Amino acid sequence: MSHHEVIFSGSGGQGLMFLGKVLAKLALDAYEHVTFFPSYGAEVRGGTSNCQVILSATPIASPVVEHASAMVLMNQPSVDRFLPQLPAEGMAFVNSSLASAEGDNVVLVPASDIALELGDVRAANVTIFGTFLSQVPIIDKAVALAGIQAVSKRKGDKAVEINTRAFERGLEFLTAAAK
Amino acid sequence: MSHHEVIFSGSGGQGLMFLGKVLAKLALDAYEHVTFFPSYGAEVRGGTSNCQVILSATPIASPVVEHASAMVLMNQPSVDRFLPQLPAEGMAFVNSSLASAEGDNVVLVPASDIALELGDVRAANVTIFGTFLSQVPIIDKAVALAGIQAVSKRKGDKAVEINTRAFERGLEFLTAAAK
Amino acid sequence: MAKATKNSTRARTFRIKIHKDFCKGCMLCVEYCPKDCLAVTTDRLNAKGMPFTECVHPADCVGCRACTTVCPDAVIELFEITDEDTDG
Amino acid sequence: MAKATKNSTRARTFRIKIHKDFCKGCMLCVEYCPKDCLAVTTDRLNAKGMPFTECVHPADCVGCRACTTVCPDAVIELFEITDEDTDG
Amino acid sequence: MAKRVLMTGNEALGEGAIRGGCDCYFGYPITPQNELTAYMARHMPDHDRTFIQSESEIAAINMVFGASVAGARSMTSSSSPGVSLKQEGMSYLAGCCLPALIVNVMRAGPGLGDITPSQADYFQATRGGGHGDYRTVVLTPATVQEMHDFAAEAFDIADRYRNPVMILTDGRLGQMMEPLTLWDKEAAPPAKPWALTGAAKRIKRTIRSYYAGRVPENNARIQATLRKIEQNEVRFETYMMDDADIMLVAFGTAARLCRGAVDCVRADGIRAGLLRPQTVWPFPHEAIAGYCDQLKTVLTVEMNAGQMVEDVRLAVEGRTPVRFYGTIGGDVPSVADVVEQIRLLTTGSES
Amino acid sequence: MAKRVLMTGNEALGEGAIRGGCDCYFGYPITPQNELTAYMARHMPDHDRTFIQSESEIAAINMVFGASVAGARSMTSSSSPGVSLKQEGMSYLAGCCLPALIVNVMRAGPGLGDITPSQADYFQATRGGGHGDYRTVVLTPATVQEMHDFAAEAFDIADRYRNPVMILTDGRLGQMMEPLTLWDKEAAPPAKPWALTGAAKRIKRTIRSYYAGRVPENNARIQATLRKIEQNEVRFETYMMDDADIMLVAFGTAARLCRGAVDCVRADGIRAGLLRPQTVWPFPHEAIAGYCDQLKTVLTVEMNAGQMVEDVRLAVEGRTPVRFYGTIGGDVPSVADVVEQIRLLTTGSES
Amino acid sequence: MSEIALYTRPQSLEDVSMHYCPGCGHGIVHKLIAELMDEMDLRDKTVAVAPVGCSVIAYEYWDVDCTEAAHGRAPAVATGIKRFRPDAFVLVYQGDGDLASIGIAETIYAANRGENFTTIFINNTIYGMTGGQMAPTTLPGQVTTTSPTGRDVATMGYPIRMCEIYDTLEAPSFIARTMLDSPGGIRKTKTLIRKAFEAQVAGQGFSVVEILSPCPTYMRMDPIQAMKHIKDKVSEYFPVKIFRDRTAE
Amino acid sequence: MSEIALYTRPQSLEDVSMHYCPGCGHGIVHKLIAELMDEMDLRDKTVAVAPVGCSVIAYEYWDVDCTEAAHGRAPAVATGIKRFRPDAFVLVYQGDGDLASIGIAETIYAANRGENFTTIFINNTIYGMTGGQMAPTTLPGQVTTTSPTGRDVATMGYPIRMCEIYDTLEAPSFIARTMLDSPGGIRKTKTLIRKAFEAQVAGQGFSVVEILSPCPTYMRMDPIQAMKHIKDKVSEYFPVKIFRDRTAE
Ligand SMILES: Cc1ncc(C[n+]2csc(CCOP(=O)(O)OP(=O)(O)O)c2C)c(N)n1
Ligand SMILES: Cc1ncc(C[n+]2csc(CCOP(=O)(O)OP(=O)(O)O)c2C)c(N)n1
Ligand code: SF4
Ligand code: SF4
Ligand code: SF4
Ligand code: SF4
Ligand code: SF4
Ligand code: SF4
Ligand SMILES: [Mg+2]
Ligand SMILES: [Mg+2]
Repeated sequence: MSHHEVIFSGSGGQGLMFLGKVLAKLALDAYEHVTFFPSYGAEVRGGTSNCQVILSATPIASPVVEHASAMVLMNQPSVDRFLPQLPAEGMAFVNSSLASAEGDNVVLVPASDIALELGDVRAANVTIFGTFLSQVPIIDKAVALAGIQAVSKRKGDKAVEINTRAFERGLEFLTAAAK
Repeated sequence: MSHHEVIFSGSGGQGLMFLGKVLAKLALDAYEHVTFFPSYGAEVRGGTSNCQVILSATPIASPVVEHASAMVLMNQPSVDRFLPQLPAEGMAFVNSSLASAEGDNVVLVPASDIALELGDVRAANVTIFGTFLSQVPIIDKAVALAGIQAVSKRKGDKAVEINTRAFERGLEFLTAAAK
Repeated sequence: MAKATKNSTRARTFRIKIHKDFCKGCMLCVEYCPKDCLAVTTDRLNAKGMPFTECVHPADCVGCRACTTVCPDAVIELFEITDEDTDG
Repeated sequence: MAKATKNSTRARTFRIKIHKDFCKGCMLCVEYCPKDCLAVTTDRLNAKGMPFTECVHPADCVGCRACTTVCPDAVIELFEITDEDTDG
Repeated sequence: MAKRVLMTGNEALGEGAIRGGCDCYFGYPITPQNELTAYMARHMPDHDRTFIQSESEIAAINMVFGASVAGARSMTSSSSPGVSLKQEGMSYLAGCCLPALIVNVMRAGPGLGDITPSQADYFQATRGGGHGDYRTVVLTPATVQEMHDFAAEAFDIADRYRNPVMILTDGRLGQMMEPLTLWDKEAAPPAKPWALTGAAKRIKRTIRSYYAGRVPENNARIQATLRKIEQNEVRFETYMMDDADIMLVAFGTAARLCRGAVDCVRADGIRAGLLRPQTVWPFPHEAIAGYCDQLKTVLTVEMNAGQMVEDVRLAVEGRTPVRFYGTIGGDVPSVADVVEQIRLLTTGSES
Repeated sequence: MAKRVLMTGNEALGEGAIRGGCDCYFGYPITPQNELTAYMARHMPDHDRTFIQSESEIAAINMVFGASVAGARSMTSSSSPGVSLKQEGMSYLAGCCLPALIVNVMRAGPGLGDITPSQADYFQATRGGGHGDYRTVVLTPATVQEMHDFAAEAFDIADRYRNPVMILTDGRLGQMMEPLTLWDKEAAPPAKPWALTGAAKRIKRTIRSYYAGRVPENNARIQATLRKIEQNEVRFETYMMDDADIMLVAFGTAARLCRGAVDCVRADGIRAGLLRPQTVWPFPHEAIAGYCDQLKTVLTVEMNAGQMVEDVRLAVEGRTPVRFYGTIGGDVPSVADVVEQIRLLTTGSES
Repeated sequence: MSEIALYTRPQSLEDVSMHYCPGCGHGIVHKLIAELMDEMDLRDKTVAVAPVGCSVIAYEYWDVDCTEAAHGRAPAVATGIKRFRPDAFVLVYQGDGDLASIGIAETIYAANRGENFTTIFINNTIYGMTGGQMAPTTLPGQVTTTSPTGRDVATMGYPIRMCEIYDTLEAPSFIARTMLDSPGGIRKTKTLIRKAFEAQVAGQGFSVVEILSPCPTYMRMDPIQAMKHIKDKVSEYFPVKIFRDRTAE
Repeated sequence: MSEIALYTRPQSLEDVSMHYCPGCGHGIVHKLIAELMDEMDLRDKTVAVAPVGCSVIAYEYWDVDCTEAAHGRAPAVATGIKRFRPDAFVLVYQGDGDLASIGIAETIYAANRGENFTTIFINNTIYGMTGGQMAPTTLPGQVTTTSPTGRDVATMGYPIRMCEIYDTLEAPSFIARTMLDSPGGIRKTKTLIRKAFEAQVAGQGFSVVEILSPCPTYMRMDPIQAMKHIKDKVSEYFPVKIFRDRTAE
């Protein structure tokens, strides 16, 4: 498939913009057209924040997702707002540590709990991103990991380490859970 | 004739605006349409100033004189500027105390000298206005005199007296000169 | 109207009322309470999805009004509990 | 360059040059000339149609420069006349 | 006939506004409308009304906004550069649905330009020089009488629709004197159940153009008002149009000249007529369109490089050739100039 | 292909301006263009160029004026209310024949409105929101790449004609990220034999729009320049127009949506195409007129109450029905909305 | 047994949650204003003017008539209101970008004319609403998005002291600077706002209270640090004092 | 026998008649500026900014590069020029309406940033160009077309003292007020303008000289009376002094 529309949503500090930007950036080589669109406006101060990433082989008309292929929803307000718009063929990845959701195409990942366990709750975003990529392989996993490591480096070695483990835990989460 | 276009021009202090306004105001009863148009702009500071009065039975297209019936020119710059535009059927009244001019339809009036003689050089405008009305009777002379007196009253009895005599001297000037 | 007598030597008792859903967990009240009566939740969130203040040591409250004064969201109300009857 | 000697006791002589067509007859130079050297015409006008300053008592001029200083139109120039030769 | 008085256009406008119930005037000096500001300085205090010379045009338009918020009939006046500075404020007035009167006594631009008469702010006036979708009712007087009358009526229009109204004129009309009959109706401002007065005995009121998430709604409300204005407030005058096969379209000063030119060429048998918009927004599109069948040509005459001619073209939609004659930078055509243009058109060789 | 980078439209625009040789940037914060101002604050000093956060939008545009007077490539950016405040300054730039770049990242108006994307400043941008007869070249990017490229090229255009240039865009394009290839030409500003540098070894120069009695001359010079720009600088792009019988006309964000909609309806056999103006002044009147014969309908799509549609009508002059679809107050249509409009038109029942 | 209310939410404050960040000074001052409206019985005759800034929707929080104003122009708007309705109590609320940058002309001129309204001036040394740009009052060295390496006074100028400027004018009746640095500072602030209100009620002309106020978000501190920063750093540059007080006269 | 020139028309003054009214202070200051351009050798590197006011066409009188600026915005224009051409000598000339009313924000901010240019501020207590309206500096009681019964400070405010406002700012290097009340006052004025120019040449930042100046036309006096009025009345309200002088430092 050469067209993907992804929504990342959560509360201000959960690092959703970070995920969206990483995805968009890493997709540059594989996709001719890429858009990243942050939410802004009244929402910025408090409440939820979201960003939307579209990857495509053809020009992208609107950077605002009209038919999501996937959603990463990190808290309850995000689930409430976006899940109803999920098309039948789409998938939603929900941070079950902070939100509940139901549905055939909903994957629950206790991302915050896993991250906390790894030593930094802020790694929840990378965790769920791993699970997301395990199911929606729109970019190469190795590339994704390298990219996350590169960006984490600014925050020090410790961050690189935690994020690496978080990503791997996320990637394996469903297989591990299935076991 | 039911259409008259008159230009009054002179230097700043010579009271030309006064004349134009008096004429326009007094013409209100006799003419359905009246315009008074002052010069303004860069000219205001120093140099000449002029105003233009049109009296007509029909709507007046432009308050700017295109075909002057008469001109009252109080100094040389005014003569230089306007006299060349005087149509053959028009008449010019020139203050010969301060300006020289030639032509069949030019009437020379030593208005400043006459006014000085009467005790106030500022009455030159009223003097030449008298001569003007003697030749171009577009409003009633008695009405004109009464109007001038009414306005002069603000400046005191002395002004009324001088202006009255100036107007009369102006009115009679050509007849007196002819004698 | 009856008043709490200022010079009463008896210990005065107060009640703190918290409009918990207006609280943003800024910690200012906690910081400025001289008696450490207040604490912000670490395990629960309010309807806004934010941690919120609770009065954890109500008995210690001396009614100083530091908390009501400092709170940017007018979350906290303060009452004095008296034995006397008030008329209206 | 030669200079007029300041402490010469000999009376110094000056020349006033007037760019008459720039003058507006404002009278400021007349007012501030301590020696009453200047006067504004009452009977003639310049090219602008305005009365203008003339130096009516040139011999009285002490070169004080009040007139050149006060004139809003830089109408007045002032020269000192010396017996000495100047080189260039 | 009531007694006629002689006044300048600027003063007649001021007196018209006073008689129309102007409660507050705020202005900043600029030629060629200074006589209007000075008139208000002299006469508003007589009526116990507010006159303020503000620190700038921007302050003036925002004082107008404030007075209007409080329920006053309020106005400001300026000329081209000063009106450019008011564009943000005008957009706020429109966005907050506030009535007000803004007078633009146009002069030559762009930039400092000159104080000579011009009509080059037509686009700014009719298309909303400020940001966003709004329009201002734009009245274009051609006589001192209309300067007076339109000023008096402007407040009624503004109040009726809760929308700003502009009088668009120029220094020639502002500074010339003409006789006029003074407005003698009693100003009757409507009740303003939206004005801010202090909320005693009622729930509070808010005046705003910002509504988180509901700005489209506010815009829809404004658009609905504008449609109503388009239906009800188009004003124009025709002259000699019954049998005309060439129609001149012009407003204000240019329209006076055109009327004179029509008289001239009619004497030679040329069947010219004039349509003179008295409002340029809303524009008399339908009236103009209605004449297309009888016409050989439309000649738009403006004191600018060609602005209203776009509205004329939008009205005509290709059914008749539309020609333009204009003067720029503060030049004013003479009647003879317009006559010449008509002659050129009617003899085939065109400008 | 050169390396692609991912940037927001606002930042890409800033980087484009820097690569285009921008010497001086002056701006005042306003959403949704703050990323541009912040980008310039971070990067102009790296290049030893001037960045000033001015005290207001008015100060900013007049600083731009000053830097341009001195020969600099100078720019400012803002959003709708702030651009309204710049109208006087823009008129002065045009009146004094000064090159400059002004960026308007439009948001919803009128008034404070909202920070949501809008195209409702089209009239202001294309008709001269300031006073007097002037026009600004108005570039309307539709991609982040164009945000970048147009900014870089804008200075050349401005310098070539000594006329201000505007980039007219919106918050969606400003805040979205897209890949782009960075401009790698060397900026080559022309000599400016009119700039003020101190008059050493030459006669003095003056920059002015006021010339007592000669403002019409200055206006004529400006008009002549504008005619040249109209001849040389019209830019547009067409998509699927070869066999189209319905033409969509849209710019910027709306044009992207239209392109998506054309793809959708083509799949159903509807022969739709798109003409996307990249300059809205000068406007591609002739190009549009050229398609009239093959068309059944023209559909203009804008994020406003109907502004560019006037230009489309002026181009079409009644030869083809012109329809309009717009959203107001900061609403943005979806591709599906546009598809629906096309369907309605092609099945007969119209919006 | 019964209860005496020592503090309850002010009547003039709407019963909604405010959108400000945790620990924001706007909330504190909104509350103080509402308390004074109640205590001084002003609610019924108040017409307030909201600025453009984080407090743009102040009208959603006070239970009084209120209008929007263009960025910086609140004093001009208030002038229009007060001249037409001299009996109204007119309250102008402005941030430092709004009042001291784009709107400096309007506030100086309203002050100079002695317009009889009260300005509450929230100096948080930052442009909050637009995301943390340099304000006229940003401290030397302070990092903002438009002074990314800290405010450099050599090219960006010094923080503007508005009270000192007002104090050069003849007409204002009450000019004071105060700070939200602690419960004590907040109490003091309320006292000064009360005086400013009283000046207006007594018809004494322009009154203004500048309030050094925390913006934890863009000061890049937690709310507690931000309050301490006000005292330690902000008030060092902006001396807290009563510049003029004609209410006693 | 020969002649020594003690005073000749300055080279930097064009050989044309100026359009000012008889006795206008603009002429005097134009002349002083031209003299200083000659004496300090500034002509070749000067870029001047003309205001909108009676002196709008100052560029026709000085033999230097000069630009127009929108009414009140000369300081912003000068900022743009000087930032791009730091080696130019930038001269800003403004009237009281231009500088202190519509343009008060731009001048305060340029001063506050310490922009390295010099402002010559002609305070003639009136709007000359537009025909004698009230200026921000119009004296209490002074009759103008917009204060027809005299400036009433209760509704129109007090005359604004700009030097006192500049003096609240950190950055300006030289701030002085002087007057054209006599040949002595004119000489003193020239000395102060020279100092302001020197401050710029030395790179010390914003310098400004406010000059109390006669407008005989709208002061409604003859030129001699107008000069005396400056001393007797105008300087009473606007104290003539050097507020700040860092040129010595
Ligand atoms: C004309 C105009 N320019 C700019 C803006 C953008 N803007 C909105 S709020 C603001 C500054 C707010 O700062 P401040 O006044 O200090 O208030 P705070 O948010 O800090 O309380 C700006 C520049 C605008 N809305 N209108
Ligand atoms: C935006 C704008 N507003 C108003 C004017 C009109 N105007 C021209 S000069 C002037 C005031 C001049 O007064 P001042 O600055 O004191 O100079 P003076 O003529 O007294 O020397 C005004 C208001 C203008 N040209 N532009
Ligand atoms: S009133 Fe004082 S003691 Fe009681 S909780 Fe509040 S701050 Fe603590
Ligand atoms: S001060 Fe108020 S908002 Fe902050 S934590 Fe305490 S109760 Fe909550
Ligand atoms: S230099 Fe002095 S003395 Fe000589 S004419 Fe001039 S003012 Fe008079
Ligand atoms: S001061 Fe100058 S302009 Fe005035 S009268 Fe003397 S020479 Fe003439
Ligand atoms: S950004 Fe600052 S001023 Fe704005 S709400 Fe948040 S803390 Fe308050
Ligand atoms: S009006 Fe006044 S300032 Fe203007 S030129 Fe005449 S005297 Fe000078
Ligand atoms: Mg702030
Ligand atoms: Mg002045």
